[in-house]
Amino acid sequence: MKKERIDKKFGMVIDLDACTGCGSCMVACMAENNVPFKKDETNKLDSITWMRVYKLTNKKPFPETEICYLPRPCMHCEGQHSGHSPCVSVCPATATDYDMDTGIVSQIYTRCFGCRYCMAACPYHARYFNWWDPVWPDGMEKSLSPNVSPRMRGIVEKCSFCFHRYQLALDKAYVKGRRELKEHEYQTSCTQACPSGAITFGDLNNPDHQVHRLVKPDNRHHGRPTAKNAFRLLERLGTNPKVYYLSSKEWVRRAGDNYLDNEETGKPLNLMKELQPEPH
Amino acid sequence: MFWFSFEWVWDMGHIVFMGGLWYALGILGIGMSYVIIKSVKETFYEDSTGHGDNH
Amino acid sequence: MDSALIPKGVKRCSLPVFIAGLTPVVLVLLWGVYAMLLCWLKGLNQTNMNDSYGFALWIWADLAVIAIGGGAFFSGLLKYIFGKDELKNIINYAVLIGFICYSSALLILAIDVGQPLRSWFIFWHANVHSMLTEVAFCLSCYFAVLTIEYIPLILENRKLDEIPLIHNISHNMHGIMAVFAATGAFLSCFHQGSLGGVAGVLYGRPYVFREHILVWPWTFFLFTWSAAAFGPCFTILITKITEGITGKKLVKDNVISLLAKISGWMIFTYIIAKIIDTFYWATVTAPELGFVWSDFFTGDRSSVLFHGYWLLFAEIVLCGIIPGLILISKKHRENKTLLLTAVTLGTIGVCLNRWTMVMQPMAMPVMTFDSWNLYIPSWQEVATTILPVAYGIILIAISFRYLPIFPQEVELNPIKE
Amino acid sequence: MKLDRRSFLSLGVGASAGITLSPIPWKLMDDLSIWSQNWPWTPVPPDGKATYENSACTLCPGGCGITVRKIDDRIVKIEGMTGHPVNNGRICMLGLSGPQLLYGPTRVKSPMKKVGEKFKKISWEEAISEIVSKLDKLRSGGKPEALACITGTDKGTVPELLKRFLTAFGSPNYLRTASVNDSYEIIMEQMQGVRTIPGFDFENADFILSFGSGIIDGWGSPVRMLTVNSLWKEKGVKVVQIEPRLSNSAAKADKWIPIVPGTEADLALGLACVIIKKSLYDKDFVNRNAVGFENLKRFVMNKYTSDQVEKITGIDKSVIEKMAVSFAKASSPIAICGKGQGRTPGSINEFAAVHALNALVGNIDKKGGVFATLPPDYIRWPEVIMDGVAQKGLNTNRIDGVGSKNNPAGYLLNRLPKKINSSGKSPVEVLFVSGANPCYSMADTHAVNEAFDKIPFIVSFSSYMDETAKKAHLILPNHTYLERYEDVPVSANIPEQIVGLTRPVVKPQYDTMNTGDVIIRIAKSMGDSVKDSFPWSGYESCLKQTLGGSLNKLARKGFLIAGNPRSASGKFRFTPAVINSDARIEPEGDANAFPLILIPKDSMRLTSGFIGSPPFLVKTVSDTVLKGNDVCIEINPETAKKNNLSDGDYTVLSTPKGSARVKVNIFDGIMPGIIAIPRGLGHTAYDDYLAGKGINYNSLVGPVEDPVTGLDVAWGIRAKLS
Repeated sequence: MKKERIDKKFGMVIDLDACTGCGSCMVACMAENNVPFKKDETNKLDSITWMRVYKLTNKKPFPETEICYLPRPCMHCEGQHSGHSPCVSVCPATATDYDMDTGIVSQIYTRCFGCRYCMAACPYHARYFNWWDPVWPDGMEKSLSPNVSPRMRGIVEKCSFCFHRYQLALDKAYVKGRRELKEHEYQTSCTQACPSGAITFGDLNNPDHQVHRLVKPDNRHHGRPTAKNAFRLLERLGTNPKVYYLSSKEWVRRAGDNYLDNEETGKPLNLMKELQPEPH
Repeated sequence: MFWFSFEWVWDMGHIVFMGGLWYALGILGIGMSYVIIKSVKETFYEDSTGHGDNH
Repeated sequence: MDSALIPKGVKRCSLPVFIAGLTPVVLVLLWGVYAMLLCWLKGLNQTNMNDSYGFALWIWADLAVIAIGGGAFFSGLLKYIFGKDELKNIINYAVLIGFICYSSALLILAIDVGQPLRSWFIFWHANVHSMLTEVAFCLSCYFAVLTIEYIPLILENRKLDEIPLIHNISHNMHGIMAVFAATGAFLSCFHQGSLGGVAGVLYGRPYVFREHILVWPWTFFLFTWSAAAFGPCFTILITKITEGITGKKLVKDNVISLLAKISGWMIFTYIIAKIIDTFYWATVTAPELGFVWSDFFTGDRSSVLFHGYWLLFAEIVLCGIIPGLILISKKHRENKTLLLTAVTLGTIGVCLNRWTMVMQPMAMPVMTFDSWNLYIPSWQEVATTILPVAYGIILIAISFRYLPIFPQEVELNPIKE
Repeated sequence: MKLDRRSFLSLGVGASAGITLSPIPWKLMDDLSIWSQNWPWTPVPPDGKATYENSACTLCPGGCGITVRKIDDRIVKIEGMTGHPVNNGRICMLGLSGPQLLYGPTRVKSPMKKVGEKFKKISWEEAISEIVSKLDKLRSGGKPEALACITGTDKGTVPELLKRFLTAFGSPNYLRTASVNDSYEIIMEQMQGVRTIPGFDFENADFILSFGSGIIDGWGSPVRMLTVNSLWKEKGVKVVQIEPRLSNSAAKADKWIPIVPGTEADLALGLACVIIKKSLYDKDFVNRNAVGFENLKRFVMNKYTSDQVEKITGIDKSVIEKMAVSFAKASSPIAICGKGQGRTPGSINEFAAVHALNALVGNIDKKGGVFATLPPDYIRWPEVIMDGVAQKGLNTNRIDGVGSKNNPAGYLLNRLPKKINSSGKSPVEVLFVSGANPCYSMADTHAVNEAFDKIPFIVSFSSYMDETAKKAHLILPNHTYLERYEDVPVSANIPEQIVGLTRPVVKPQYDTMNTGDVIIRIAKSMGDSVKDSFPWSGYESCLKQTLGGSLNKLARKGFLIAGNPRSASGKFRFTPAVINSDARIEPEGDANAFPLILIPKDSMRLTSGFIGSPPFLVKTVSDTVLKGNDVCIEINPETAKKNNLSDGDYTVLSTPKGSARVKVNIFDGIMPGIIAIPRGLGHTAYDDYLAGKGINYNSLVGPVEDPVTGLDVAWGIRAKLS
């Protein structure tokens, strides 16, 4: 019933064993995408961080305590059928869209009128509202990139997988007479900056790409990872995200989703049901 | 909303949904137009005592 | 002073008393308007909403006023479609209340969106898969219907009615009102439902996500049902309050009783459906998503206070089953105190339901490493939420003074010379 | 009357209908939304030609190469330089925030002179003649030693120019801010006979034993360490982190071993004891390349058996033995120390004990081991010309006491505040401060500021209005690293000798001047022999002559691996005088009055040195570190319970040096009895994005001198919560 898509499906794999929580990805993202900043950013509930690094702990007492950092960009969910992302499906004004060619969830700033329904829909808190006018200190607007337009007050913004970089890379390739990009030609700003090399980015549908090799997504089952230690956040909600995580620690993988006490990590009952072979 | 905006697709969703909207707007528009035209006609072009007053 | 404008055969207080009485309400209104302007000019940083609480007090207020405004469509449906003719004696007031509720909802929405100047994009660039689009379409169309239903009332003002054209217009509008009312009932069913759908389709939010029937989640039907059930409660409540303030009987008991009876049965059946829904959600939907029921109600210290089990009890038992049982019993609904208790509880109940459907999913973490959030609205949010109340009081007061809202008033309150 | 009303109404209805049906409202609606999409107060960055230029980052000693993305003449992004030996395309958040420093509000935009309490803009000519007249007075008064200079680094042409200026002028009082490298230099000299910073070949090591070094929290060259950390994960290299707190480095290590702080040296000696007892040491190395092994053996066997060390460090005996065995059995194990980012020097015992471990396993001067890497040696200038005044001045005692009592330390800036505060009149009359912010970064901020207040004339060369610049009487702002040429010798524990070059990627944004140029201009304006030591026309010509042929290569590639990368050292000495367990460094304060211990915590998300955290960095700081303007302290639930505190409570943290209101963050990953506070907050200078946020750790801690080196080696202080 489901037809194999041959389109590109850009995705990200983040190795949580390698991630050190240094935060380079956050700033790389802010610098690349003209993300504004305020004088007080300690209220993390109104602090725009397209890429946010969460700190997870195993909740055990000293000295068994463990920490794991988890960078959270936009998951660019595909949903259960193409483009039925939690956010895209609810946006009343088509201001956020699922690009069938790349799998990237876009945000059209000039069309968004700030109803915030998409934010209510997103369980990852990947969407941010511009509660304030973006203000740069005098002179600092010189550091703004022309490739991403600064957002006005009153609208929602989020990670775009640096879509402008994809366009720039495509332009360059076209000039050289190529229609296809090489893996390294389109990389997000966070991937490029990560000092630990914890982030890998590429086309999940391309078996030659590192991201595909790392998680071996099963496209017949909404891209579920089949590689060992690979998992996605809130897999069982059916959001079908394109950001995958790797961790050798069981508690970290378990923290990636909600489980009933009797369920085994990585094997929630409802998804196991779905994986049963179809009768016909 | 209109077939010329780019997100428009001729699928069931759009036809049913937009059909519903235009249908409702149509009823309201036609209904009100009918009332106004009728009233203007009755007031200015007919004998205003011609209709039965119910209050 | 304004006696020429006052309907024939009724007695109203003097204009200075009327103005004096309204002054405090006007002051509250101005406070709300000031807050509204702040939100428009300075942006939504005036609120205490945040990226977790993107939907908050205003969206609740929207859902709540539309639910309690449901009396208009439901009594319209009963009168025009099901032929409950007695209801003509209360339908004007139901329409007025509906009009106030819906215009308030639109106003709140206009404050709530980040870019009100672009809000028409919801029509222009409509995404037909979004429940909010459905809400916007039905809401604005139904508001147009309510306006059409309210206009003849205005036109029936003694002075306006003297103008032949206006007289004819109002007369002709009455003539085809059934068509409008039917359209309105159809629209209202859908948007009440789609408001429920707004929450129910959020498959990333296990607290509100519900299984679907066709394209609609359960909440779609529950919302329509509950609006029809509790809307009349609010209509009765406001009527009783109006009677209390004016010191006059305005609607005959049989009319109220009929509406109360219908409301009672609607509540009773609704609450059964709601209990089944809650049970299914708790035992099937939530576990499939990895949650046990208690996850939804037991957060940290402060969240339990705001989002604990007590909400569920209050909504279903205290403000659902109890008013339902009172209203379906003839004996009890004809007891004035019990009737008032029931309609008050019912009104609170539906507001509580909307509260949990808006606030709880925002407060509750979905990612395991996220935490519960607590939100306290800013004064600007509170003021702009009270603004419609003040506006409603003013509009009711003016309408009551100058328009023949209650057809039975003259009969029930003969003026002794 | 009736007619009037009718026509009036008709007119009204007609007009409304007309307007509604006309295009006006629709056009207006459209225009308003277009306006809302183009609000004039939301900036629109102008487009232009995109270019990339390679340069070097100087924001920390890490020595990364950067590629700067420009649109016309604006810097819009800084990325890591692909192919650079230190960071190969990768970059940390501070490096990424460079444009915020360049264009930010903290820049000093022209030379400034303090008039009363305020700064007044002056011209470069006025500024230089002002300094020259002050300096002339010192020389003519016969006390050139009253000029002192503080720099952030003593490597590279600009610090060398300053040093040269002081020498020609006649002052021995050239000082440098301290860091972990001071301790390492001394240890390398005493144990390996080479005064240099060790280069660790982490890339090829297979076991890492870190005594509290923030491997991934900014220690050494931060980006290299982060890269190496991933390499270790890939290769299965074991990392053991020993510290009282679950830092990121501890969290990412294979094993975290909490230790009673201050007992690291004891643990290292205990490990040595196990290794020697079990005969796991490298006999070949010990016999052929080392001396003093027997002394060490006797010393540790006597006092540092596992049982004894367990009692001191609080680490289980079996853990100690297992750790020692794993370390010794690895083929290229490296032990490192220097707590956190290595902002402060450490106890010389600890460094000696830890470094002895490297030698015990024979991992010296070989692949995957420790190299005595000499700093690149390319600065060969003609002899300084000194007149009589200079000769006399140079013969005076150094203000920090270095050189007098056989003191191994290079610089003891930590002694300056006390020296000044204890004298009636400040012995320093003119102070140059370049690339350093001592008023913020030195322990006991209060005493430091008091001392600086006593100095009659302070000249700051800072590009930014930092705490020290604010105290200065004259600010001669340097170009930022994105606006100037400067050589960047890298000395961050990297085995290779690497030199980078910053270049003017953009033209100077303000009326600033390269500090090298300023020094040369001052020298040339001095009326006497001083100017003869500066034969260059300006800084760029000085740099050209210094680098000679390598300049072209440097300019082309952005970096240079200079000459023979690894210099062999002499015989390893196991028993330098510095191993002496009685000299354990205790934290200041009375244990009864202050039952807890306060330690700093370093993070990649805050800077604590010369450069203040730019807005992007502060933005990423967690709300469990900073909330509003309140700093959060980390304590164990047990500590919280004892002090009757819950998470999020406010309390007062007091130490013998000061007290502050803090917010409580309960964290399981910290030893009971320990309080951790972030370093890098509590600035009083810089912009609104940084100033006034949190508490400066240095204001709560006082210096504790190492009895051998005299360096400030305080790793914490006693504290209490109330």
